[in-house]
Amino acid sequence: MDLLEIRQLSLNFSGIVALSDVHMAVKKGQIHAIIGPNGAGKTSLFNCLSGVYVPTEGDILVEGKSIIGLKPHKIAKLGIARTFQNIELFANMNVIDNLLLGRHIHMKSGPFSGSFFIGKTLREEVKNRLKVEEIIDFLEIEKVRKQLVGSLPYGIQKRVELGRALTMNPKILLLDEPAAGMNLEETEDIARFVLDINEELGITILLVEHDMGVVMDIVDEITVLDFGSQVANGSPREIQANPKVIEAYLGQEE
Amino acid sequence: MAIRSKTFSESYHEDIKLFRTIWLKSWIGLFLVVLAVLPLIGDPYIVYLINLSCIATIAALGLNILTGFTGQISLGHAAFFAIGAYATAIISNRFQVPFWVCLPASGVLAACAGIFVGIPCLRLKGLYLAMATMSFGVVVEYVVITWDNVTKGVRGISVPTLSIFGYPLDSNNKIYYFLIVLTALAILSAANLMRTRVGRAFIAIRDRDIAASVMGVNLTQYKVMAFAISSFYAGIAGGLYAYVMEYIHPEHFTFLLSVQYLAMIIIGGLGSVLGSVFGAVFITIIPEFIKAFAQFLTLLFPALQDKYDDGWNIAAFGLLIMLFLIFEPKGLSGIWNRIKTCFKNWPYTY
Amino acid sequence: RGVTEDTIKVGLILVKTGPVAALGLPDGHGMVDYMKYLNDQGGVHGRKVQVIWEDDEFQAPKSVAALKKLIHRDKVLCLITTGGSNQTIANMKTINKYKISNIPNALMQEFFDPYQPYIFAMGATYECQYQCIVDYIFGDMKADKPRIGVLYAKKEYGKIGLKAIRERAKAYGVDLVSELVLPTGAVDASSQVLTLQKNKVDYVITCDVLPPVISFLKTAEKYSYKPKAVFGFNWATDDMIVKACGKGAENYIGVNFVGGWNDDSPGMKLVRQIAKTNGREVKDIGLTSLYIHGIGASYLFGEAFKRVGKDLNPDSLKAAFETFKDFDTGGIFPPLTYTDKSHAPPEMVKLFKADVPNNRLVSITGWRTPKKMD
Amino acid sequence: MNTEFMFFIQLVVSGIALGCLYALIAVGFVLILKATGIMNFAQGEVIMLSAFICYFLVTTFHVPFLVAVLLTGIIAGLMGIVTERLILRPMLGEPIFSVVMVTIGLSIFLRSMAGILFGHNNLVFPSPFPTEAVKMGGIVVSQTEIWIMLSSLVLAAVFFIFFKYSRMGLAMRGTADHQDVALLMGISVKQVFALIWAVSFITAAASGVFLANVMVINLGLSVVAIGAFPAIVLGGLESIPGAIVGGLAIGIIENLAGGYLDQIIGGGVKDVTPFVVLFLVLMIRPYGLFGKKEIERV
Amino acid sequence: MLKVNNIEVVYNDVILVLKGISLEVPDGAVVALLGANGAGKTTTLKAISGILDSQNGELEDGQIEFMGNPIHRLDPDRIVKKGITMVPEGRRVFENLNVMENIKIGAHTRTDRRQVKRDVEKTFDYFPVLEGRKDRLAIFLSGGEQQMLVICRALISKPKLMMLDEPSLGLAPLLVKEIFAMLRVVNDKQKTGILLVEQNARVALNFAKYGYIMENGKIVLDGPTDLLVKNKDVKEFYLGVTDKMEKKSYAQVKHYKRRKRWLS
Ligand SMILES: Nc1ncnc2c1ncn2[C@@H]1O[C@H](COP(=O)(O)OP(=O)(O)OP(=O)(O)O)[C@@H](O)[C@H]1O
Ligand SMILES: Nc1ncnc2c1ncn2[C@@H]1O[C@H](COP(=O)(O)OP(=O)(O)OP(=O)(O)O)[C@@H](O)[C@H]1O
Ligand SMILES: [Mg+2]
Ligand SMILES: [Mg+2]
Repeated sequence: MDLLEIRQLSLNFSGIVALSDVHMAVKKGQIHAIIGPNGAGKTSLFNCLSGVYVPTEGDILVEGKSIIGLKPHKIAKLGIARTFQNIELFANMNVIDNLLLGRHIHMKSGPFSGSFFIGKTLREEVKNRLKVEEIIDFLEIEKVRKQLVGSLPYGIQKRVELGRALTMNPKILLLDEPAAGMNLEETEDIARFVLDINEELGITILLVEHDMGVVMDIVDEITVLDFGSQVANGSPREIQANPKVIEAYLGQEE
Repeated sequence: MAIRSKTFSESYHEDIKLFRTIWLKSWIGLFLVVLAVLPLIGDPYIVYLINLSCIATIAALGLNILTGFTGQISLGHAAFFAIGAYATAIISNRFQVPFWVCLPASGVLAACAGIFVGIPCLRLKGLYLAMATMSFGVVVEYVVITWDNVTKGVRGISVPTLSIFGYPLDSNNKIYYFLIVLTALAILSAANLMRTRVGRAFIAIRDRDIAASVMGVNLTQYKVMAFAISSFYAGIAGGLYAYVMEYIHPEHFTFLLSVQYLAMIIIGGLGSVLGSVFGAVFITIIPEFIKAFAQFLTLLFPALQDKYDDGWNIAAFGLLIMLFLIFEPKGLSGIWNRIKTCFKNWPYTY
Repeated sequence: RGVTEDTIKVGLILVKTGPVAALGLPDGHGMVDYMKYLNDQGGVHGRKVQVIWEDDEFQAPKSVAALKKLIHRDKVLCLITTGGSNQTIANMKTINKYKISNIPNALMQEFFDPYQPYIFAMGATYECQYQCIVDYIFGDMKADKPRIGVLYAKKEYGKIGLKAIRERAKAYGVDLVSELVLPTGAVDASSQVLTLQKNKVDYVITCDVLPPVISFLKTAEKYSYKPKAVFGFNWATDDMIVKACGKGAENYIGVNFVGGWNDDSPGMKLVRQIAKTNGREVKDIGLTSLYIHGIGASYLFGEAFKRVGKDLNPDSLKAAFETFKDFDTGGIFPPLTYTDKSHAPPEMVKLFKADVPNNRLVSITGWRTPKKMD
Repeated sequence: MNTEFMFFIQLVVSGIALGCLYALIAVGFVLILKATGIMNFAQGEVIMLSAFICYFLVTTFHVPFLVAVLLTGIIAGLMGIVTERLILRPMLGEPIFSVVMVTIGLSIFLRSMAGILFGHNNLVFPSPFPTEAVKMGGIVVSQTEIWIMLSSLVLAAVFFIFFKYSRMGLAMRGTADHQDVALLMGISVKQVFALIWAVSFITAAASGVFLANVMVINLGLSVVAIGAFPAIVLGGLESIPGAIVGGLAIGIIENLAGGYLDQIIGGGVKDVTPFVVLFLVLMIRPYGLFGKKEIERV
Repeated sequence: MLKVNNIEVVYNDVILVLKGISLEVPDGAVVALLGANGAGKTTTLKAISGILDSQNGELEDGQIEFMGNPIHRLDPDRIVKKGITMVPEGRRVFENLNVMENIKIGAHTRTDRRQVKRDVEKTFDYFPVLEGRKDRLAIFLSGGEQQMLVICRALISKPKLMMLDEPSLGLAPLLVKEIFAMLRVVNDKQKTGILLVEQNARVALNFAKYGYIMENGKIVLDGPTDLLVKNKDVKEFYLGVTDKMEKKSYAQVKHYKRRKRWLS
């Protein structure tokens, strides 16, 4: 069974068609890319997956179970984590707190026990802090641990956002343009992290990216969207040679 | 490996402690001692002002949790405060029950009211929410005035003296200690709450609610919870107010009081526990300071004596709020943080 | 406390700022002016009276703070007044504990019934005032089956007034036709006027302060609604109303427990003289009826100081008040009696009618009490 | 015609008159909200001050009414510019909360200054409008009310057209969205703000002058602005037509509640009804009647 | 045309971000400014367009000249009137205005209303997609469409110098090509000078005649682009090609960490 399956998905905004009849499947353990021109509906698709938008039609199955109509926090519990196209960090918290928020679904303390901060709550905080420190190590952001994220450089913010998604221990990680606005060096770092996450942590990754260098080099499979509908699906090599894709998206190589 | 994780856990535990340095601990100790002996050396006027500040602090903490931390603007805080005050007054009058029943009951009743307002207001944001909560305040005022066979309406209702296990706290100075302890508890628990899971969820909702929900925060649940906690604080503060004043009247809980609480948390610092304390004390005490200063001026220049218009006191208060925010838009907690970093890095300036 | 060889310190808590200051300032000015007058006359037994006036902004917590300050910092002997009812009740315990004699400027039954040892009520209660109004409708105006409507504010005077009128009318065998709220800050009173007009109310009794009553009269004029009479109680009995409404106030009748500014009594002459020496013109004073009230309150304290003699302290002051027996202020107040069992005010009022051409109210009755009903 | 029906019509008509006043006040709020996102809590004080200024111009300085109105408008406009310059410009780029709080401070300051400058007495404006009401088919409207209705509708129309079609109006709407990007478009944000505060204060002055004609002038006048809050929110905060519709709706609702509900429920529901209606409307339309739903994208 | 002379910029009175930057844009030239994240490229552009004030920043030292006149003390709106328009990073459209209004607001400084109308039509020729979305609120546009809109908005003000901050951010490869082709036309026909900040070094160096490379608030390298592309460091760090002129695969860089920094 595929880990994630999207069936005949359509999404309209009062007349504007964002997605129409999209169907695709993501296999467990793969890195799957979605590419397409601007406004093709990639981010909208992610929003449907994480429950921010409710699709007009169609179905989304995670491990065979439909997640249509579920609130975002429920979907998060099912193991879907994501990053955003425009960084959506909690700007007034420091890095540790941002990552700890990622642990929200794995923690239990409520308002009463939280007010006292002894016993179980304390133990829980410390335990999750350990987990967070692991991720911080993994992403090499030890230096900025206690800084407010708002004041961090763009590249580091993107990395923190990635970290926040990782602390959720997801099954599927949705990355929306992780390399946008990055220089070469940072893009390389991100590419490396994506591969590591996939290989070492075994997390399935769904990736939206305009940097064809990254996409073609690291992903296993690509789905191409245009005007909300799917135009192609296949391995990087196939996609690169697909005339439809070249015409709508890649452009002629000069 | 085992050893390593042990030390780690210890260091993280250290890391998240509230009072970390010995300096901080001793300063707080000193402050507590000063508070403890104050009624012995100061006059009842000062003690009374501190009492009022304590009550304001608890209420302001509540509002800061809702508005400062969770980002839900409320202009109806006076209503929850009033509900607490009236609950204490009515319950203790009717059933002659002791404070440890009355106060929690007031808090819980206010919290229920908070939930009652919070749920329909879930979809509202910003000024719309402010106005909706303000409407709730107006309605509560109307109910308190109109439902006079319970609340005694515009005649006001008197409250029995607070007594702890048979020992009546019948003077300012006696109730003072009770208030200080409760306020300290309120501050501590708010500070604790804000650095655990719930508090983080609140801040996340304020900063980016959609992102928070994608991270697994149940927006509905937490927004309503913020309303409940906030109005619980307000309710407790209201109950204490009833005990301190021993007489309450609908006019004590107007829209202006809501604005005053908002002023406290903004001046103190939104989203800062300590800020709420500073703000509450500032707004309560400063007018008296200004008055004292004005009196001092008239002593210096006796010519002023007859001509002095008390309007200047209030004008000065307004001016002070403006100037203060123009120079320190982040509020008193902003100043505080600056002083702290200054101390930390001393003798290096930066 | 508060008494030295040559001074007596007295406190005064009254609102000086904000929207309600229109009520507090003239009252307080009256009190201060009279004490000044007393000092100019040589003081009492060689002592000059020093008045310390604290502004409470009409807020109970501030009023409580002010009283604490006056007692513990300024160490005053007594307060001329603690201001409104709300503030007085909030301060009640402290007043009793520190034996602070005072004259509240609100008129609630609670202040003298049961007996409060340090509160001296001065001025007929709202109940009494409204009873006199209803009496006037049935007695002097000889109304037959009058259709009475009440406009009240949601304040204690409003609610008390409404209840008093309802009961009194009932005693005459009449039910109220309309009971409507007239908010204090009302922009206009259209819905009220229209409702009264529709219900053919011919006697309107207002239980509200001046501005809304003026609004009402003006709106009534607009809709050419002319009831036989419109009544108002002490907070709304002032020449101001005629100046403001002109012809609209033709049918206005007010009731008050102090003399009218234009009365020809010795007391009122004194009041006018004091105002003049302090350079106060009628338009500066604002509500003259309150200025008169203020002077009256200080007058009583002055008299009490005189009666005590040299040995002035809280207890002797209280005792001195309690020797008042039919004490005559020459028309500022009705004659007044306090005993050690009762500090009840004289339940006496005067009625005033609008004199539109001269822009003022003139008294149409002497002091009168509510009729005994059986 | 049946009296019951006439009663209803008369209530509605006077409600409209009252509503126009609310609308005018609301427009003053909305202008600033629209261009700067700030709820100016000192608006009520400006209204009150304008009433006082106009009063003293007419009575003490014997200025003819129309000239006095003009002068009041000019003074208010200058006040707007000064307020913007001294108080709000230093707050550019600061959190909106702090800015709103500054306006609250300003309101405290202004109210108290009004007390100091103009005293606390109740004053009655020598209204220039004839007291004879106009009667049309049994419906009574006072001449003051006719002026109120006309001028608030005209002002609202002017503002609406200004924002929709003029270059400056567009610049203001842009500034409301992003101040710094507006700067990059060559828009002088300072000028925009000064202008908007001046215009808003002038609108407040207009409502102040009208209020002076129908109410007693005292410090309490500033509270009327709170009565206009439901109108602003009902209309949807940033919409001028919304402010008008909101104002009218609240005026009519208030009067009908006064005429009917007060008889049944009693206890002055007239004052609360607008707030209850507001609350209910917000439950159904969280952005008021004309407000734009804030679009949130991630 | 534009001369930036040794400017220093400080944020929040403490953080020195630009440590003496000098650069020059000759008349009608296309100049690229490259550099790592946080190097201070955006800050440089902000300093030129005068909007540092509203960001808690301050120009501490140095001069900026435009067409021979100093402009570093002018208000931003004055600077725009002199003919410098900036396209800020991050697609800052006016979300609550529709597309048409967004473009019109770009012409705020122009007084010739008729001509503006014609120019609007012309810009739509460059971006036909936008014409179809004329009445849609800008917030509803996709990221790419928003990017086109901000460029349109800048074009309509007929600038003498256009500063673009990462115009290719988040754009599809095809669109990147189109936008740069369009910019080339504008540069050729209207002689508009262009100062370009880009992360996509390959495109930028290809497009510009002259390039500056920034690190940590300093210019570390500058020269004509055809020389720059031959520089070894530029090749490695900005173009991602090895000495043998072949692209590295991202899949290969995996565990390979480099610590080398410019001149350090
Ligand atoms: N909340 C919304 N309301 C209305 N329209 C929307 C909304 N969200 C997206 N759209 C529309 O849906 C279409 C797809 O947008 P989306 O953001 O998914 O594009 P994308 O593929 O992510 O493009 P890009 O690569 O530029 O980010 C666009 O035309 C956009 O205007
Ligand atoms: N408003 C600000 N307040 C404080 N520091 C700032 C501010 N804006 C930028 N900085 C800091 O200044 C430095 C330079 O930022 P700048 O935005 O100019 O870099 P950049 O070269 O444009 O980077 P990028 O490629 O990420 O856009 C960064 O370290 C950043 O953190
Ligand atoms: Mg996208
Ligand atoms: Mg940048």
